[in-house]
Amino acid sequence: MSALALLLGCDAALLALGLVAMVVAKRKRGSFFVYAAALALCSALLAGGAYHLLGRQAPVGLMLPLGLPWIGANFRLDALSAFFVTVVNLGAVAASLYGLGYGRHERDPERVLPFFPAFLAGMNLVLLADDAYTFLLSWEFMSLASWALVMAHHREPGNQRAGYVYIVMASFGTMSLLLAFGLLAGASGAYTFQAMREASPTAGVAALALMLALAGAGSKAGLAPLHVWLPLAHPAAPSHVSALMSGVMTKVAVYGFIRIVFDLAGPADWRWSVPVLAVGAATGLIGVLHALMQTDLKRVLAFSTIENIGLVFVALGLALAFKASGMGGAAALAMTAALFHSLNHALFKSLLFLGAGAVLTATGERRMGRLGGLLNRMPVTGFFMLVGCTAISALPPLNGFVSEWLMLQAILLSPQFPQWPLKLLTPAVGAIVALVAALAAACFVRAFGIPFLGRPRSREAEAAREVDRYSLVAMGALAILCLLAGIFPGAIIDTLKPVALAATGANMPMQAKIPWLSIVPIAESRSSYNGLLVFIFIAASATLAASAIHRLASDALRRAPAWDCGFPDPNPATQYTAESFSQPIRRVLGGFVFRARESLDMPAPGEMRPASYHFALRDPIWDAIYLPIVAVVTNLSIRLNRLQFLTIRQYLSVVFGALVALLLILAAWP
Amino acid sequence: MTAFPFDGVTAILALPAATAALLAFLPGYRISATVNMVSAFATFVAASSFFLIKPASGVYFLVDDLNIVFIVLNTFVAFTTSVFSASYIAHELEIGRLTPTHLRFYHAMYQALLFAMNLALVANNIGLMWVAIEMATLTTVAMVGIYRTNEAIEAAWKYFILGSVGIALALFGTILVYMAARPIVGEGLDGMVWTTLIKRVPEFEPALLNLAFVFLMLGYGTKVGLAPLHAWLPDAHAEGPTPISAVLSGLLLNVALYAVLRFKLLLDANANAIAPGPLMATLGIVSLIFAAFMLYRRRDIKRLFAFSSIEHMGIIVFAFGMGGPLANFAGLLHMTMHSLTKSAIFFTVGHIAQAKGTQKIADIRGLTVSHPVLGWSLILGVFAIAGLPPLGIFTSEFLVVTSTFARAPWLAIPLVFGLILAFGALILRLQGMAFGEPSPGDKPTTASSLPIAAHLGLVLMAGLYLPPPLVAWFQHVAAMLR
Amino acid sequence: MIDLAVNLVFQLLQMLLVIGLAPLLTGLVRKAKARLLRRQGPPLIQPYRDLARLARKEAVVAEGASWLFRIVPYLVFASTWVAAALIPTFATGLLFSWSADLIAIIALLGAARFFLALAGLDVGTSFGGLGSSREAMFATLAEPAMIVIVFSLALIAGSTQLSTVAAFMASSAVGLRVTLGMALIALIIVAVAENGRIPVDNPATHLELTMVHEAMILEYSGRHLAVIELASMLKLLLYISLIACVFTPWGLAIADASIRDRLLGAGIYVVKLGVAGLMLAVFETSIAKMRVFRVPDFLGAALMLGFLGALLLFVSRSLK
Amino acid sequence: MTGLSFDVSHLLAGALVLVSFLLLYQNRLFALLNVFALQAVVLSLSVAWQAYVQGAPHLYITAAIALAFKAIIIPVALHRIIARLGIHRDVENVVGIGPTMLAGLALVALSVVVMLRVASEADALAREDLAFALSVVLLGMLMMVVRRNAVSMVVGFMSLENGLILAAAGAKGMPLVVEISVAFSVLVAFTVIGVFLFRISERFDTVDARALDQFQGDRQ
Repeated sequence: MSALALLLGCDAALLALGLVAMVVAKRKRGSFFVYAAALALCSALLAGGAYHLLGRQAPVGLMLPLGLPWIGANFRLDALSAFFVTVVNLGAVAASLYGLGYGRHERDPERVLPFFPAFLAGMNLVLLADDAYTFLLSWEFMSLASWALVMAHHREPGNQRAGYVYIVMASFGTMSLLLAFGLLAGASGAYTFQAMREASPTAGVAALALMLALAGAGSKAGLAPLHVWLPLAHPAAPSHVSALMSGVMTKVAVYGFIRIVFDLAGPADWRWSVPVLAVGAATGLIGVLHALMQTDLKRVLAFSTIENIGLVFVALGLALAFKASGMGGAAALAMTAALFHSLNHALFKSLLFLGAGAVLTATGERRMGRLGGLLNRMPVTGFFMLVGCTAISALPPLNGFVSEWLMLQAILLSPQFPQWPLKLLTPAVGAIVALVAALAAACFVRAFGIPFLGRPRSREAEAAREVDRYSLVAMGALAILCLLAGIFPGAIIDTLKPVALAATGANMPMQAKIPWLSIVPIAESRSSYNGLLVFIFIAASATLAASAIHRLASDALRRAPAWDCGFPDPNPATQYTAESFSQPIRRVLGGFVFRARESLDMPAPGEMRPASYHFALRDPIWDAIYLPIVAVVTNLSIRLNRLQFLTIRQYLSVVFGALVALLLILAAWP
Repeated sequence: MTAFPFDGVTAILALPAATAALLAFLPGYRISATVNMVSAFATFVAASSFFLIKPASGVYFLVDDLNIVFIVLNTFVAFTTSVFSASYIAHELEIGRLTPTHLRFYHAMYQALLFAMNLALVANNIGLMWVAIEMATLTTVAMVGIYRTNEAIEAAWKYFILGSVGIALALFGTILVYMAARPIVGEGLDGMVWTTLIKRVPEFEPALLNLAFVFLMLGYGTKVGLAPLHAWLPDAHAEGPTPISAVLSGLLLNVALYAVLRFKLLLDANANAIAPGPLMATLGIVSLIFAAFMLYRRRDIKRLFAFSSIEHMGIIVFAFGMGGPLANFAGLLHMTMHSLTKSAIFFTVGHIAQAKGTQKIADIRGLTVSHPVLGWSLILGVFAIAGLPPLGIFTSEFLVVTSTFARAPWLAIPLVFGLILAFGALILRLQGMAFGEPSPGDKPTTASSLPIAAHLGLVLMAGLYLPPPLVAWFQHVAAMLR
Repeated sequence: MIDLAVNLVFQLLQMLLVIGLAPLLTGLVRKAKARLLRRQGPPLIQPYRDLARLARKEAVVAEGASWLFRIVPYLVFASTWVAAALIPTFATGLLFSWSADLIAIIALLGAARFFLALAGLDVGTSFGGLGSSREAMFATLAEPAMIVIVFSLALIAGSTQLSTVAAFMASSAVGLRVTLGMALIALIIVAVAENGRIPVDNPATHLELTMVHEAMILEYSGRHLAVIELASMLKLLLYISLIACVFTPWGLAIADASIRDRLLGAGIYVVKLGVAGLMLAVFETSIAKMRVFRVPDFLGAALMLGFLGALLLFVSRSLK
Repeated sequence: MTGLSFDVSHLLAGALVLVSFLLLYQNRLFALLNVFALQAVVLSLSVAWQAYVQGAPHLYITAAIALAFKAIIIPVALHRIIARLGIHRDVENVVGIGPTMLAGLALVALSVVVMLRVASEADALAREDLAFALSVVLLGMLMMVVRRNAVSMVVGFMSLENGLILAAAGAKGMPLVVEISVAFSVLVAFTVIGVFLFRISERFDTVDARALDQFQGDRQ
């Protein structure tokens, strides 16, 4: 039995589990049963994917007599699919494990449990699909299942809107992909991916397919300006589902883009990499700036997802450009960076959302302004969150740094582009990537510092307790993976080799042959990085310094009230808040990005009224694109609606007019 | 040659006709409802027999691969609707919206409508087809107005007038076809027999055919509900009893569509006539986009889905207008799926309206909380109608959009635009109804979820797995439709 | 094998050298500034005494501070030290220099800053938050500027590996370039900002609303403060070394050089540090501190310069 | 077909179009009804002539129906309805008489142009007849569109239907003409009954004067 059959079997079992869950959802141990079963199945899926990827298996295909009857439901497992199956199920295993504990707090289990396994199955099926119909069916099924999960807490304010915006944008994305596949399949309807590969489309078709795939996959991944649904929908779902949506489902979208653009559509002109690069960079910047402005912890994480997706698409755009310019090694490097970052983001974003869920469980709060001091109360969760925040801020020796480092290395190859626009654009993109990374670090200082450090800002935060063991194990596993991926990046790069080879037709240097477990993107004299050594160095020197000082100097410690320049204030409200932390950046960058307006009302000395400070942010993308669309649709529908309240005579006039018009056309017909 | 051979055709015509006569005199609604159901089921069985024994076609009747699809679908939905009707109508009697006399009339008319529709579908004579469709119109007019409220009567009146004008235009088109046929086929009955016409049509005068098609398209298009000829449709759906809404949307529109298709075939076969495809595609797109916009401003749940019917008829007509094996296949599939889905939705909506005591969308909230079965059925139904997988309409929309984009990209853009627009409107309304704090109104309903489950089950199955014989059949018909 | 051992010894030597010299450099700058202001100033070795005094003292930790507060000093110190160890101060191609390139060094400093900013938030005082938030803003502008500078350097030297860059700069292949000048100015601006020197921040101030770095470490005392102070001294040394090795690579011992060359290189390095320290003192005394919200403009200038440098490089290459 | 029979049927068809114009010209309801009765008579003559020419006796039935039903019963019934319901006796125009006549002329021209495109081998009578029938249909519809009163709309509809009967009778050998004319008579009867039953006194649009503007679907 091939790995593919195993994977499909597990997917079918997940779907069946969804049906079972409808029955057992309200039972006492129902939630535990469903998550345990999902955990087992996802572990099997993970094992299957990893086996295929690590074992360098040849692609296998399978056809089931489902779907469109004349082509059947085609499935295929190749390196690219296997990699993403691994990534997806890493997240899925963690989320299921977390669900074992977290699920007990669910008020409406019957609105979560049936859709959770269905969502997992949908994502896995997208990765295995080998024809347009199966792909889109699974794709949209995935959207639907996640929509149902977003709507699980439908009575909370804002969630209905979130679900609505989400599903409409998902529909837009599906339609774009539908058009892309229609283009690639041609008029005769060659919907299998195999037929599309063999069709070798013209450059124009490839370019159009690329743009449609960018819109379609991009809307699911959260590329600006199609990202608006993401920060609404991801936080609305239960936290382990948020982890899946943010950490994993966006990767499925990345997979869709890679599959269409690098595998099916054939080579596009280098010019078409420019929009990908530009959109990616813009997305990264917009995402992280928004993330810095948010005060809801889960929304911060959701916007940060947008940022990371932007970075992935920057790397994908580079891979496209390098590939189109015939620079194989560089293309492989950029592709590896994109894939590596996808993996990393799946790990740390899942970790962070699970952590946010733990905070939510412990305090019932997502607003950072009501949290604080949690590190003392939830030390383990806090530690894992710290690992996640460090990793996502691209700090060595954790994994986030490695993929961004690879990305920058790819960007540094841009002088070799033969095309001037790329030569000039890429360094600018590089600067933006650096800016984004720096802003992300600031963002996560804030996202960790405000809720976990300082003094509790509310009674709920004061009373927080550590969460259950399942949740901690899930977060711990992800944290360890973040560290491992950071200190053994060479192994991962080598694992990605067949994927990058299939996508770009070239390879990075074999990392396993390089001494000391360093990684080398192009050549050792050019650049290299050794995560393990840096990790050991830091650990050793920190230990050395600490022990030296403790041994040779003092190790006495005294607890005392905070000094605070001699003006300690017992009120926790005097602490810096999330809003005040980002105020300098808001003043520097927010003016033109958010049209930020600040107003300060400072009473004159002696006046008794309180001072007040307000600021308002507007999302220019929402204002510039979505509001006009809504306005136009509303306006037109109001105008057209009058047509439904005419008199019968007026309706007859319409019929009469249509008749006369058609007769006139007939009379004028050549 | 027997004009009226005793076989399946006789059965599907005689059964409803006889039942109609019987029901007109049968007191007691319970027994009537049962008779209605049994007869509808028998008709369905008789129609299904066409798959096995295809009756020979004569000058009056014709059973070919095309109309078998329509007949079987029609009789099936008619049967399930009668099951739904039985559980629905009792409640109407309880709350006093209908009297037993009305019910007797209602059941008789129901069967009369089935007779008229079956007649229209099996008619080989284009004149007979016209008569049958007029009859179907009149019976539905009578049923739309059955509640005798001002609104109902106004809706019926509007339907009647617009329908009559449409039917007059269709008649003129029919006469024109005969005029075109007469010099070639000869005078008399032969000039109206479709099977004869289709054989000789390449020799017909193209200008007359063109003119005829304009009239037929507008005439029968009115009954299909294509914008801008649709005005009667929403009110007729909203004000009549819900089973009739289901029948209107699920069946009558199809019958009119069938007539359009028959004449499209004639025109296609004449090389010199204007290709009917572009006109149909244009009307289809216009209907789709227009209905999509209209969906946003609906306050009444039945009107909402009536407009959704206009939208889907637009898609179907567009698909047939595009032609080609893929688009025609998609059109047939879409029509089948739409009939099943839309009638299921109306069944659900009927129960919802009874449970909440209102048809106003704003007063229906939180269904998944207060009535989980109805709420989730509605969600499933709307998802199906909105073209979400893994439900059947997704398959047909997939085929329509992909094949259109490959052949005529500039047409695919408005198509996709309309689809997304309609999707947005439907989901907007759906979310408000299905989620949130439930609105008051918790009357128990004698809901029969069997028809809903049967329809949605079929639709779900079609999205995942289409049986090969069905596919072969549809492909054959699609090839026939060019 | 012996090579390896020699390399290892020199690597360790370099690590000890930087940590040994860092307080001296700070002392030198303070002394020079004092003399420029016609003050006597503390002795050169005063920073060593301060550190020793602080280390011996009892550490006072605010109530409510978490465990993070107590390990941050060591993390900051370790990151900075590792980064400093990776810079070719007096010799290129040291043992560990291949384990990270310039980008990684920047990121290591970023890690140090990240943890310091967290520590600033930990006690929950307004000053700590103020320092963290401003530091975060400066960093968001300094880092891209730094990357653009790296980009220019990588463009010229074909590498981001500092040893390779330094070796290339020391060779005759590199002429005098406008780009290099711009990169130098940009790097100096970034260095000033990163080390919290005037005009961005005043390292000698307390109780002033404009303070940044000092505000973050306000709650630290005793050995913790000592470690953090040492880390910031190291950071100053690191930036000066970085500038020195890239822009004044003269006397740098190239890989596989003899031990004599390396010792000579070390001597020259100390001289370079001294000169740079004096120049810093002169610079700091001759200008005034700027408002916090002028700093973005200051750093933006660095970003622009770095970018312009890269563009000019393209132009000059294409003209060639 | 002889020249004479051709000319006569042509004349009658032309007369029908002329009467249609007369209908458009009327601005009193009773006059309108009288003119309509005239049109029915002309139609009946035309159909009878076709019956005679084609040797199709069943067309006499159609002619008889037209004569009895449309020339006598309906006008009388409508007279009574007008009297009974106290309907305002003026024809309310949406468009003035002048523009209406011009539009009518344009419609006739349009139908002639459309019919002229029919290649010449189709026999001339059918072509001319159809042109006239199409004109009558279009003029009838025009009347429905530009007249506000319920009664004049009914008249317009019936005039439209007269065009259909003319076309059907002119189509030599067409089967089911009688059935169709009967079916249509039923339709017309329903309309008239509807007008009466639902007391559609002035406008076609609302079923009851009291319901005027009260119900508008789900208008918001």
